[in-house]
Amino acid sequence: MAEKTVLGMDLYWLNFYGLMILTLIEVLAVGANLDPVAESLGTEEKVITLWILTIIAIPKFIMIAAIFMHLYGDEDSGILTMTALFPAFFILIMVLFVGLTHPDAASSLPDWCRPGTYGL
Amino acid sequence: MRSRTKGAVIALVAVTAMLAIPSAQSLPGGIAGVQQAGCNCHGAVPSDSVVPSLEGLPESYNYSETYDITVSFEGGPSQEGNVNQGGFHLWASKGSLAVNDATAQLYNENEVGHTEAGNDQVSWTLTWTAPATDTNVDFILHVNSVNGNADGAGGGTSGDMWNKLAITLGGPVEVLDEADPFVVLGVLIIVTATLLAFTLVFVFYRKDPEAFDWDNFAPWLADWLTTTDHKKIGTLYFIAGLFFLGVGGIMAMIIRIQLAVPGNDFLTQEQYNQFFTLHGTTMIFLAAMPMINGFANWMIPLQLGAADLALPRINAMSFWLQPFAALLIFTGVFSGHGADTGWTGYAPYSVSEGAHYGTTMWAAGQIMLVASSTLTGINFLTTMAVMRAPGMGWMQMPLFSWSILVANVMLFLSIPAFGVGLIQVYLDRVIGTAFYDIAAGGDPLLWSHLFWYFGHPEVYVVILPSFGIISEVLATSSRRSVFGYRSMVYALAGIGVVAFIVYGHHMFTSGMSPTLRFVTMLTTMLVAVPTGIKIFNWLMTMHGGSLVYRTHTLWALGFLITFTLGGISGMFFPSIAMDTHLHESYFVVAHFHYVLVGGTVFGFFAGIYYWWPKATGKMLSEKLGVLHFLTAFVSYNALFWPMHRLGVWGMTRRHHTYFVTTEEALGSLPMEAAGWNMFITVSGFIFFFSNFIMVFNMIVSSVRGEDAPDDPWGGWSFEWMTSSPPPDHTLYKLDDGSWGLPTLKDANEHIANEPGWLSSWFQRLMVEDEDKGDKGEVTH
Amino acid sequence: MGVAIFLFSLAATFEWGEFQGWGNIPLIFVGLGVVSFSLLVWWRQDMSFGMHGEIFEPKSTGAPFQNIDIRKVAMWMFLMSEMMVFTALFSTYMRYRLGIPNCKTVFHSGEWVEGTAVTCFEPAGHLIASSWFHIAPGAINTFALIVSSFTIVQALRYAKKKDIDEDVRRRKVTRYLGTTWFLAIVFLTLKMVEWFLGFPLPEFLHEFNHGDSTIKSLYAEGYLINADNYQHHAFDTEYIEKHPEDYSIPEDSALYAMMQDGSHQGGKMFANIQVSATTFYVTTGTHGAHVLGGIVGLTYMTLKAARGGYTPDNAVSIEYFGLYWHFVDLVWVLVFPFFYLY
Amino acid sequence: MSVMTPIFAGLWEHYIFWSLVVGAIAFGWLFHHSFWFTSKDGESLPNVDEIKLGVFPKHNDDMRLEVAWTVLPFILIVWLTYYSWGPLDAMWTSADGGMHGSECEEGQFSNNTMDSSGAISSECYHVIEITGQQWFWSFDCLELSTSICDTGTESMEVYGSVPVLSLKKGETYLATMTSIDVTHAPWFQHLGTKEDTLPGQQTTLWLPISDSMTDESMVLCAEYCGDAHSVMAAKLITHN
Repeated sequence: MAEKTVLGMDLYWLNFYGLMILTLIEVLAVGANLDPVAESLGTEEKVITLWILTIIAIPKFIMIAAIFMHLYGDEDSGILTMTALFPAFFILIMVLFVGLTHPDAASSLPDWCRPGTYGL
Repeated sequence: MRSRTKGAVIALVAVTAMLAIPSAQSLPGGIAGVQQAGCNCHGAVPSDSVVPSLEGLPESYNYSETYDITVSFEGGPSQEGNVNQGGFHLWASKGSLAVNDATAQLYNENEVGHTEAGNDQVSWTLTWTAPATDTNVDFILHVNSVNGNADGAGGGTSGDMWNKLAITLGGPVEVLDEADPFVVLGVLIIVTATLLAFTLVFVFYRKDPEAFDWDNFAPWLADWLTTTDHKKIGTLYFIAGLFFLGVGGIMAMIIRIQLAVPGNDFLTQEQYNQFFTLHGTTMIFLAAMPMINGFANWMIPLQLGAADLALPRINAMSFWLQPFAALLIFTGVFSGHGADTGWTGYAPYSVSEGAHYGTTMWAAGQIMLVASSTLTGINFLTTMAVMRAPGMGWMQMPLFSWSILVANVMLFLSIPAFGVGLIQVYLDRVIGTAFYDIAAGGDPLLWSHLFWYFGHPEVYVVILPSFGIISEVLATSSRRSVFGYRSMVYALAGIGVVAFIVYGHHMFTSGMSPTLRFVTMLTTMLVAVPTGIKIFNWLMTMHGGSLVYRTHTLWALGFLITFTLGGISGMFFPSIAMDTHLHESYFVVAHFHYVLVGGTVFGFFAGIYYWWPKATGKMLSEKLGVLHFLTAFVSYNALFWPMHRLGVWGMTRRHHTYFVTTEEALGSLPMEAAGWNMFITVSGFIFFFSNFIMVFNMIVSSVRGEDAPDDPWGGWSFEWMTSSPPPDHTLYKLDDGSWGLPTLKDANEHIANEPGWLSSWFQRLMVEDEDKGDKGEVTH
Repeated sequence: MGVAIFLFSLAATFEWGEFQGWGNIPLIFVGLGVVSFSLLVWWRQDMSFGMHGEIFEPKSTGAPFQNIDIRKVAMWMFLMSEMMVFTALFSTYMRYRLGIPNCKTVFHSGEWVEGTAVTCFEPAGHLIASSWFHIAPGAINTFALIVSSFTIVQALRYAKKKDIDEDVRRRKVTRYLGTTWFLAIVFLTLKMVEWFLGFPLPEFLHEFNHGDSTIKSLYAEGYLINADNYQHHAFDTEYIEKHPEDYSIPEDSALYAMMQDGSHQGGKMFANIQVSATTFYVTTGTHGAHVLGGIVGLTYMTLKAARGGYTPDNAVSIEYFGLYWHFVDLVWVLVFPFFYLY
Repeated sequence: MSVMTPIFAGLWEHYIFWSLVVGAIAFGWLFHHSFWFTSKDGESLPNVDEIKLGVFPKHNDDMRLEVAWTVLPFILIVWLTYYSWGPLDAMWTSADGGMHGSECEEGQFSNNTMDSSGAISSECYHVIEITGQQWFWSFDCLELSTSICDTGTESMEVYGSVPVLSLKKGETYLATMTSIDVTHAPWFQHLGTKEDTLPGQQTTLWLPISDSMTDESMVLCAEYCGDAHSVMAAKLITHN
């Protein structure tokens, strides 16, 4: 499994460079002044950075999990991905029930996602 | 051998040291410092050349009589002419002191000391009025004789001497000191511990009477302490579990004494809080969970046909984390500062100064339990996932293994939430982080969320193994295979999943956001369905079978009755309207004791009677077993059923006392509640002592019981194939008489050795098909 | 074997046992000493397994995990429960971040008066993402972890390579494991620098850092667990007037209007940010603890590799450690953006 | 049964009825089977499913039956949820425009009425404040006239000096509650309602006092709050 090569370069080197570049983008996104972009989209800079960070974090997550942790393409990776994903359901419950239910969480989240109060 | 005994000695020293540190640390300066604030500032050591005396006190006082008493002393460096000769400080535990001249001053009703003016004399006069009730009064007098070098040499106190005098005065009627409940608890625990040690030595003696001396006791003991064999660890878990079941039982009895009569003062409020906290924690974490691990450690490798658990050394470690965790949880109890936050330990109180110091230890101890449970969870899941006997697909595992599997999945996915919550409370209390600091915006609901996210799966983890045991016991004793094996497995999995989305019903009235309450109301309604399926399946198993009445069958039927009652009484809570009325009342206490004691403990008793012959090779006596069942079952129902009524009347949980409405005074409960409470206390004691019949039965059977055959009850699963007790390295008698790991044959002709439904689904989903070729289709 | 386990379990509990409150620090070190002693005892036997080639790697027999090493399944089970630990920490962070109003919004809303502390949520990102140099330690840490993930994979690859001779493999594996170990140490030191020490700036970069010569650490900035009257020059109206290029009060904010019509006399806003500091330190601290755990494992493996312990058929233990190490890196991939940058 | 407001009494009866039904089925079935299918000691034990050691026993299941006792309890549960929806709505009406209207102006009375099922509706409601503190309650009638809401203390020989809240029958009150140190929860025993008071947050509780309300009832603390948690009581007096 360690001898696979993709696009001529060795898979691990490629993955390594990919991750480095993505992290660099993240740092740049935060450092750079994004006000002009924010005006164009009508929200302030913080929300933009949040979206950029999440968009970049997801591929990094997948790249590490799939390639470095052999969750893809090996003969035993099928079932191991299942085990890795098994707690996803429980994590989702924890995040929904505990993370987002602060009584006076006046947040911009759409109402369907954040449980409201009965005008109590 | 030398190094091993040295290791054991060091370990003993370490353990005793650990024992000493907490109690020394959490006994804040001793009780003496508070009442006897005598000014022993003159010189460190009381010297007997100063003789204090207290005249004017009668042999025994009569009610609210006033007495003139004179305090005086002789000896020591004081002489007539000095600027000041001496001082005194008198403390009286009851009654009220009074001063009749300027030479003495009154700090408060029971403390008097000398004044500036009265500093240059050797005797002072005061009056004391006796209390109006029968009690023992303690007087503690401090006197110091001063050499008068007030000029400041050594702060004016060098060379002075002081002494102390203590007198106890009884009232007209002799009053016994009421027993301090902690002393009662301590004595009882030490008695049970010595009993345990005695049985340990006795068992060693019985093993081989000639070799009964120290140098083969040490290796035998060391072998037990350092074993990694799943059977020995199972037995260790059992001993720990039963011991703490006894300790938790003792606490329950003391609580019941306190609640027997309205307005009782056997336990003060603070002590009661500690008792119900530790009763809850001990019973769930130190009695039920180890017993589950005991059953699982013993039976899973045997039932799966595996030699031992996947990670034996981690198995040993996760056991040894528990007794030391128990040590930590109990720190501070005997010095009156144990944890008093309830087993749930709600946030703002558990991190406030009001909570006792013991709460930190309670949290630290439970973090260790979290670690131990996670390790056990990993161990069992890996064993079941990878080490099953050939031919045993997922759908061919005995139901007990399935129940342990689902229980452990739930346990080790939910317990980190509890661990994180505990670490937060621990850090808040120790280094002042502000997780639950209200002023800094900390949110108390975060703790209840984290706790109950773990709490509810935890109570299912405690009940599921009993489901497994009952499925095994009922099937074997009615000579039938379990009805609806597949629906039982799906019901187990159903409970496993639903348990996580249902925990909100513990917080219906706790200010949680209403939408969440509504969602958990619907899901809690759902949780009754899988449990209902299981009960109906058990009943159907008995259909057409031929029930053989052994003790374990009696216990299984007892389980069915009490658990169904508990389940039905549990149905009252999902609807928020009902729960607002019943929350935190004794109705809740009745429900969970029905499900916990009636369900889990009855299931464990059934399991003990069922697997005892396999584990020890000796049969238990049926007569004693039936006697134990009858007394326990009757007293159990008499104990917990009236609690439903008390709950509806409005008796609140965690109140150290209650008051009934009499003609003249309005109380919170109707008149009959007092009668019912006394009835509950009496039946509680009967239930407590009925369990000793089982202990006696165990001892008798291991000494004189007749040998047990390999398969006394005619069960089918693998554990009945080995000899009882199974050989050290678990080996199975194969049908050709040789020993080795068994392969499971399957009576259901159509799914013989092809992947079960679940695994074929996995294969189709995950791995490309090019090399899989034929895949047997599953026909029903 | 028995003694090792007994010591190990006693040590683990002793170390836990010593975990009591009010910092009796010396006892904790005694506990840790005993733990490391027992780990050594345990490893010494483990070494013996590897040395004379006896393979102790039972394969799994039951479906669906056909022939996957038992301990790999165990490792994945362990990672599942670790995921839950970090989910719990993230949920706490999310709950408080959404629940408590953000300090900047409170400042701009003008509902504060100088002198009385306002409870608000001050994300660490506000401090760290404010200037390039503050981000530097965090960014280097991320690079360090990614590189260490990469080197551990390389180490595994060479350990498994059949066709190279014994000595080349030993050197290569030791070198790669050594670099991973070194990078982990770098990670922890940089974290300490970021938390407590701060670092001096070389001469030519001064003017980028509006003049002052050192980058203050979070400690110096006052971002502490018990900071209940925390000031930041972004919440100080005089400072903003004097340095318009750094901070500005947005025109459409209520504070701006109140400053204009004089109904708010400005000044310094005191903020009680204990909760935000606690969630930040505890989450990153737990992650740091996991890295520390990794370092303990790494030291053993590097020593074993140095003595040529890894042959192709017992290289799987590197793979298991690799799984754990990638998991720790994975968590950092989530922690870094949401705690440091946002 | 203890004194319960009609809403809960109705719901309670309904739940008791259904639990008796389910109980009868389950126990009837259990006792019948445990006596009917016992093995007569003498005869050899019939092995209906040919259980052999070490062989996974034959499946003994019947899909129709299993589906039956999954669907039937589900229907019962849906019915119970639906049935308890009514009282829940009565308890959780929203503060503006719900069954209790909106806040009463000066001198306006809510004179609530109770319908057949026990749900109380009123024209308007009065707002009062309850604050929980470590081990005593404090009620605050804000600026309501003393005829509608009055507070005081009374020494009960059992609980010592106890705060008293006297409310008017036929009036509906919305209690806005908070706590100063730890969580408490007033449990109005004869109203059968309780709600936690959380430090740092405000929770609300409806107190619809019907005309048939008992004159004197106790208020206990229903959320563990430390040492004197059991003595932290108050008295509710309703006068007309």
